[in-house]
Amino acid sequence: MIELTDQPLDFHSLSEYVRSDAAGAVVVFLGTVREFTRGIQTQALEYTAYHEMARQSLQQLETEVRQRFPVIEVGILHRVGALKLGDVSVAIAVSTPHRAEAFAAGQWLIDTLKLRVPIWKKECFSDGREEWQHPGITSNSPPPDFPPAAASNELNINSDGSQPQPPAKDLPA
Amino acid sequence: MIELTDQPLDFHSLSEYVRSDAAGAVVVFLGTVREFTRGIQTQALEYTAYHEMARQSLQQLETEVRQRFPVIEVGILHRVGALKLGDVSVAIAVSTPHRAEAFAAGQWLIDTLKLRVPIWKKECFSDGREEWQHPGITSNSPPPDFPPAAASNELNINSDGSQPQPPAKDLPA
Amino acid sequence: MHEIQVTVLFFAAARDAAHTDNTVISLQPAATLADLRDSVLQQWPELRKFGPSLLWAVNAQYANPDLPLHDSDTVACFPPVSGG
Amino acid sequence: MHEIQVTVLFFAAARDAAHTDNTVISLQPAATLADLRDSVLQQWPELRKFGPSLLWAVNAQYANPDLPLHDSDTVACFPPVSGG
Repeated sequence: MIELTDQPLDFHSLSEYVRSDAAGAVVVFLGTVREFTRGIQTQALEYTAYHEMARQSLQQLETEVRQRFPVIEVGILHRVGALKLGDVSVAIAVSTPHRAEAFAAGQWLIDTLKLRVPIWKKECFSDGREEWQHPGITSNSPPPDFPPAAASNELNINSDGSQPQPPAKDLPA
Repeated sequence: MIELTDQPLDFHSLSEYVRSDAAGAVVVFLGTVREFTRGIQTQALEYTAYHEMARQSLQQLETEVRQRFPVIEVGILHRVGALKLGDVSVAIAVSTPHRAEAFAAGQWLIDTLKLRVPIWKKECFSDGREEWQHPGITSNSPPPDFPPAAASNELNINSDGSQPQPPAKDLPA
Repeated sequence: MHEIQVTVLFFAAARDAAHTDNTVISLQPAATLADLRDSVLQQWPELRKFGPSLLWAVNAQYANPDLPLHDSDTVACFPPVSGG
Repeated sequence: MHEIQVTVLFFAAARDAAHTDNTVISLQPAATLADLRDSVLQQWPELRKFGPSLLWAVNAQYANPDLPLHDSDTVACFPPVSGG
């Protein structure tokens, strides 16, 4: 289940959607608009997408996560347009027989979505400035003990916390 | 927020409870009653607890996860009594500034809950047998690429997939 | 000195094995958790089947065998936990 | 042989730098994505500030520079993604 929408994300329905008698574990991830980034106050975010490619890319994530992990059901919702503080920008839910697989699959999905799917955010700061966010500039540093998701070692998480580039096979040189 | 109850778990309210303008990430974990375990059909589960100690132990998990990770808000709900297929037995939600911390904290919470909190489940199989579940007997084997939770290396996940004993400092020899 | 009285609670498969969910045991004043454990295993030999996996808590906290017990303490005896 | 016509879409900061969200570019029949890229960067030198981080997709798929282009292909040009 894939959705790219300018409406609030119904992540409660999403988590119900992935529940199954065959599953022992459900992991739900929500990305939310955070007030402070590097000490600067965010007032709002504007998400824009290359819709046609983003939908195909999200669909590809669903296909690929099912190949990599014993996924029973999976759903990915991403919002576009203007978001306020605390709003949910992305919701991912996955169910698997056992818990370790559910965490690994959920983490692989959000890590890979952030590498590949053509969506961009512009931060609108309280001082009036607007700024496109690019990996390496946003630098949401993971903690030093960040555990790389299982089966995602080709993602090349950079030790400085900057976000890696998309996998080489997907990329122009 | 800690709850040990014989009523259905309101995990939707739980995930709303942990959302915060200070958070960029929310991870929710649900444990659900799975139909098949080692090819044997489960009809129902009966969870029983040493209530006084279980509540203290859940409270201690909340205290400790806040020391180990940059947690903004956290909640743990555990159900006791008779559960049907697909029912949610445990719900954990945690919010943090960045996503890697939210996954690590959520995984640490469920892994540690399963090691420490005095709650037991009895499986009621469709062939009429009832069986207390004990770690090492249930052997819900994690996949070979199971990533140990950050900052939980003392948990000693056994390579055969059996659940480890509680940390030595908590234990009689 | 007077003996101390300790309440013992059994849970899950340990309750089934002991055929009771609680008992009161009298111990010498300087008794430890290890002494209580010996006494319990003597009275309910069925509990020996759990071997070293049997867990013990004193007043709702996991405890070491050398912990001294006091009058009115509550000790819990149970197999490995399986919540979640 | 006739030239081919390729639509180019610009997104996010690349759109701001190019001051447009799309254009049509004519290329020689055997042109590759690399040829198109050279043509785009010549016409919009402001895009050079992204250096090698600028991403290119052909018909909604990431593509290598040696990919041959065809008439009516849609090429997208954008900076590193930042969704999630």
